[in-house]
Amino acid sequence: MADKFRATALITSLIEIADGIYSMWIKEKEIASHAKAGQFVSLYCKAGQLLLPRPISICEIDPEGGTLRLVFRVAGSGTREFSLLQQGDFIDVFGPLGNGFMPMGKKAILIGGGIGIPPMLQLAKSLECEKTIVLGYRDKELFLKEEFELLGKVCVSTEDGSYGTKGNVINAITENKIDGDIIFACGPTPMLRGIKQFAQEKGIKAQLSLEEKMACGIGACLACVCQSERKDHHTNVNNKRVCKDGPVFFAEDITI
Amino acid sequence: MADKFRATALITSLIEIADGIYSMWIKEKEIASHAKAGQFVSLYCKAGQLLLPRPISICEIDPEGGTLRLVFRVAGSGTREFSLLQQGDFIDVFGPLGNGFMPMGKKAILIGGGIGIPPMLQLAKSLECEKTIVLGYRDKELFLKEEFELLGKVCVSTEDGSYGTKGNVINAITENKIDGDIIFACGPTPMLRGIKQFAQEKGIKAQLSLEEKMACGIGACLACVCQSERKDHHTNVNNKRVCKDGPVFFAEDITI
Amino acid sequence: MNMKVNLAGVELNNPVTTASGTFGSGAEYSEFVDLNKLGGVVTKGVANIPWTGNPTPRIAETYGGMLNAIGLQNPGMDVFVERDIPFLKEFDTRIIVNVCGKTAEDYCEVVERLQEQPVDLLEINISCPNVKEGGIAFGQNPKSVEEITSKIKRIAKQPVIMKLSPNVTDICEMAKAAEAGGADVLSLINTLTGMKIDINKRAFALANKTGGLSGPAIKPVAVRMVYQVSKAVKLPIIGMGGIMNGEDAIEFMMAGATAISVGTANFVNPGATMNILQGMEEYLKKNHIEDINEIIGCV
Amino acid sequence: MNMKVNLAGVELNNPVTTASGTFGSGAEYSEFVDLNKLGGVVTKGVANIPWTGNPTPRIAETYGGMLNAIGLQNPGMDVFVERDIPFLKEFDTRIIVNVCGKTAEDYCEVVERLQEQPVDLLEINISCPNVKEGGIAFGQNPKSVEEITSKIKRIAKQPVIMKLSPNVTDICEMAKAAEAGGADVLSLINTLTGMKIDINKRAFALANKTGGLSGPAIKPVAVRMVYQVSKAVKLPIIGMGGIMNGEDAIEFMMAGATAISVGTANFVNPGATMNILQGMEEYLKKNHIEDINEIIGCV
Ligand SMILES: Cc1cc2nc3c(=O)[nH]c(=O)nc-3n(C[C@H](O)[C@H](O)[C@H](O)COP(=O)(O)OP(=O)(O)OC[C@H]3O[C@@H](n4cnc5c(N)ncnc54)[C@H](O)[C@@H]3O)c2cc1C
Ligand SMILES: Cc1cc2nc3c(=O)[nH]c(=O)nc-3n(C[C@H](O)[C@H](O)[C@H](O)COP(=O)(O)OP(=O)(O)OC[C@H]3O[C@@H](n4cnc5c(N)ncnc54)[C@H](O)[C@@H]3O)c2cc1C
Ligand SMILES: Cc1cc2nc3c(=O)[nH]c(=O)nc-3n(C[C@H](O)[C@H](O)[C@H](O)COP(=O)(O)O)c2cc1C
Ligand SMILES: Cc1cc2nc3c(=O)[nH]c(=O)nc-3n(C[C@H](O)[C@H](O)[C@H](O)COP(=O)(O)O)c2cc1C
Ligand code: FES
Ligand code: FES
Repeated sequence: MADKFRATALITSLIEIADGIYSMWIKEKEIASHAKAGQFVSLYCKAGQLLLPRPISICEIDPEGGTLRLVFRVAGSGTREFSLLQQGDFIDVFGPLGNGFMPMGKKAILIGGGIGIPPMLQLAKSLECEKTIVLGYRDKELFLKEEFELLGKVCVSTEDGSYGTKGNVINAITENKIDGDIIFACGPTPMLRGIKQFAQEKGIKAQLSLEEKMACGIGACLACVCQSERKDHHTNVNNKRVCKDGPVFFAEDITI
Repeated sequence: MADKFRATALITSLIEIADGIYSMWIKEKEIASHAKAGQFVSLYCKAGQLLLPRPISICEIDPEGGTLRLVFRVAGSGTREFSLLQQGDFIDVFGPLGNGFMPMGKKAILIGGGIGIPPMLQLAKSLECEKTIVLGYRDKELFLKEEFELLGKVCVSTEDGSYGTKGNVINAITENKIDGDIIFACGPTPMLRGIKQFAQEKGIKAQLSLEEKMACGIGACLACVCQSERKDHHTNVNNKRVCKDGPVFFAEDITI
Repeated sequence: MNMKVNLAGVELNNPVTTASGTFGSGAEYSEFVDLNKLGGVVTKGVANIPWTGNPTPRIAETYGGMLNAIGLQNPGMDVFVERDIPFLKEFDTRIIVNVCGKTAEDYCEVVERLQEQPVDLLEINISCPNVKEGGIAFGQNPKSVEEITSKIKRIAKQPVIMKLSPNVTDICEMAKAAEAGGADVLSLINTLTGMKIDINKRAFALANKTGGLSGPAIKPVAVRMVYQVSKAVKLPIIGMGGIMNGEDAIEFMMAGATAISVGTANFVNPGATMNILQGMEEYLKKNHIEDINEIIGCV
Repeated sequence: MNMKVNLAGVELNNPVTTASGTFGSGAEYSEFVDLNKLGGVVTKGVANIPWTGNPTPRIAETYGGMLNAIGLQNPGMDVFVERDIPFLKEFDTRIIVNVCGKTAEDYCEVVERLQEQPVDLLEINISCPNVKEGGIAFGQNPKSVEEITSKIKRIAKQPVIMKLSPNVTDICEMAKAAEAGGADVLSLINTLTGMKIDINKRAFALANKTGGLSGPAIKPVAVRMVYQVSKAVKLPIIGMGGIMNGEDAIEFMMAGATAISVGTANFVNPGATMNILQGMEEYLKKNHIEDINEIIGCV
């Protein structure tokens, strides 16, 4: 039974929500009805010279409306192309891909850093338990913050100190004395490394969402591996595939 | 002094005038004010994998309005891309290129075959002398015919005999006993070969517009040569460049 | 319309196979592709023991292509035989096992283990540009091509496909060496060695520095080599390198290929193999060609 | 900001030159490009006597690239010396004459004729894949590379650039042979041999069957070879192969090139060289780099 779909989706809205950061809603019933928080989709470029899919996390899911929200930063030629599309245009998409977050615990800490913030939104919506949301930004372009505030307590860090705690998400957690029994996090690798250590010290579990360059997106090509603590049943070496075994891993299972 | 221009032109209209044949007006003042009948422009594709320019003859020039008309047949991926553009879109263009027809004679025969018909329209408009226009079509998709009828006497041949003389343009000329003191022609090579022979027999001059695959379009790369009867001053061998020395040649100067 | 083709006595339902390393052993793609409709599945390269592969980044995009330096990560023979062969056996398709090794003995060990397995063809990868030992080192010298081919032929129970590297001065010389060594079929081309530099990071885009270039960018080189080799040897050829649609596949067959493999295109569309097969059938229909074999090498 | 670079004692105002064969001798492009702003103009290959070149079609488009088989049509030395050198002499740019021949004697005859000419550098094309004699035949064997290089060096008055072919197993071997022969500079890469088949006509797209692949499709192969050669020899390198914009040019310089050539991009935009130069300058400015020489081989 297929639970991933390659489709051409209608763009129902596309707006710039912060400098170089875009929010796009696409209509794709099958993906919307199968997706869950922490999964991602692959977007395809129209430019003939750009062949590889661009993995983008699912930011929000509206299964009834059959739509998905994707929030992306313009990082290179592919995301630039996406940013120039318009409502009413079509885009090729493949998903939902990856495993997604696994709900657990009673008091969750959700941590998003930079362009790792968007996937935490759907997670915040779908987690029923008590939760604190920690968002790390570069500066005061606080995209999505208000939407998170409707879903739980929000603490913010900014690198330049222009809002909230100056520094990174760990600084914000310490400053606000945030505690919990499970961490969910997505963001740059140094941040995830810090969170892994923090969780270890606190003796709590952490689910971390990783990034790696991808080709197939479904576990066949072995482009996107990360190092795993234990031998993966599939690869038989200490590698896990971010696209298929992840992108979400328990902190103790991976070496980052 | 530059008399060729590489520009991004606005498409002011684009319509299908026969099955797979499109008429496009573009606004490019400089090109429009420098162009003449028998010259061509290079059109560029947006698709990143298609690098080479597509040479398209100039069908009509409106120097006052600063616009040009191009009529093209969908032959492959580049012309397909052009056909999917819309009024208001932009297209990269380079021109005017080539030498164009040289007005001469008192009683001209203008001959266009297939997609060689469009460039004869501007020629018919700009030639002041008496003229007969011979148009060779495949079938009864008689694109542009009515526009030619405003400019002179028109004879038509169709390959399938569905209109006018059955056969080719030479058949139409013979059947209609057309005569003149100069021939201007554009169309497929076998047709041009026939016209060269016909002109020779009649002892009149013929200006033939040739086609060849092009890269630079301005005479630098030597991709587009045809064989010449005499040594070309530029190449010092029996080759002429269709893009620069042509596309229009006197029949006696080239081997086809 | 007949789509069946024959590779050294092994009949494929159609000429479309998957390029090694781009399709795993088919399990992941079986959601999008009916494996029964493939001429054959060529599996990811497998060695006698598990290989970890290269560090990441392992891939980078290039203009109309991509670089990869996976480094032949594989779970080793044992897992492969237990898990992948039984999986593929369930389908009506040919099983073509791609074999890699660091030494001739490594290759032979795998080939020996496969003797009693329900495998249809062996594809010997002597052309991987992304590993320090083995791989391409065997594929760039006619003597070693002939030598390793004949060593493998001596123990192989299945027909042997030698997969050649395009990173050579004279591909025909390598093809002839493989033929002399007893190869039954040739696969070409593997990837062209390339490099990409990230000018903002002033660093190599791949951890391995160099990688293998694949995708439509390399198709003209691949078609040329298929054509040249088809004139130089009598062996059937599996052609690959940038096949994105049915027309590309037809082009390879006209150049002289008996079957084709689809690699990078799978990443652009997981159903690419099916589109390619359909495109080939449409071409034949439109041109009133009854048997795909008619167009092989027809140019 | 310093853009000047040095090739074997010849100073170029900036690293941007034109790739031989894509720019004629500059006259046609001078309408769109201020030749004074180019580091150098590399002219179309010239032989001792006029060459007719190959029949048409001489070019074909491929995915992200093109094939050409012009076959080195050229008007011969006499016309070149009378017409093209005086034309170029009017500009503040380096004159780099690309030389071709069927035999070593042919090359030497041209080089001798150029001894007294106001030419800055000679680029010896031993890598053209589109002619039956000469060309690539000299460039695929280290012995003949060394031999022809030293023959030419014996009579050349200008520094000698050897232009290498990418159609070899080991580019470093060729580079070392050229160095051993006394070459002053290396140019790489020439085109990769490729083929295209028109499946509707069941015919080769080029009259010559094979042609040389150029354009962005081949850039990863070119960057890799520039990098490898820069590590293998001490000679300065002119890098080329698919440079479309300033970033591509910077990538070649980081890989180890001292200057770069722009070929196929001229066909996409006649002003490409100027855009590339501007793009390079912008990169340097943005990254606060004072001297372009700082980034050569910095990766
Ligand atoms: C599981 C996952 C989820 C992601 N979710 C988001 C998201 O929600 N929002 C967002 O803005 N970005 C997200 N990213 C990063 C996003 O994929 C890249 O920014 C994007 O692919 C860049 O493409 P480009 O063409 O603009 O850049 P280019 O640099 O031109 O891309 C060149 C190639 O590198 C790949 N690439 C470049 N950067 C990355 C990266 N960071 N991760 C993986 N591949 C990369 C591209 O996919 C492409 O194949 C995610 C990445 C992964 C792996
Ligand atoms: C001087 C000149 C004037 C022309 N005028 C017209 C015109 O007014 N209307 C019109 O419909 N067509 C005209 N053509 C033909 C037109 O250039 C081709 O049909 C067009 O380039 C096909 O591009 P494509 O991408 O659709 O086809 P593809 O076959 O995909 O093109 C692949 C490559 O081959 C080249 N090519 C293909 N066919 C031709 C051809 N017949 N001549 C030259 N290059 C070709 C393309 O430019 C491209 O580089 C003219 C050609 C020349 C040389
Ligand atoms: C990600 C990736 C992994 C590959 N792994 C292998 C491999 O394990 N063994 C092998 O023989 N070829 C391998 N190849 C080469 C392909 O099988 C094929 O020869 C090449 O990619 C050209 O085809 P394409 O352009 O259709 O991708 C790999 C290619 C890619 C892109
Ligand atoms: C149409 C054409 C003609 C060429 N003629 C020559 C030539 O005469 N001598 C030569 O050394 N290289 C010749 N080349 C090769 C180029 O100089 C250059 O090495 C190659 O095209 C790669 O650069 P590019 O990708 O920027 O085009 C030619 C290339 C093209 C496309
Ligand atoms: S992208 Fe292919 S295995 Fe993950
Ligand atoms: S297209 Fe370059 S010379 Fe005519």
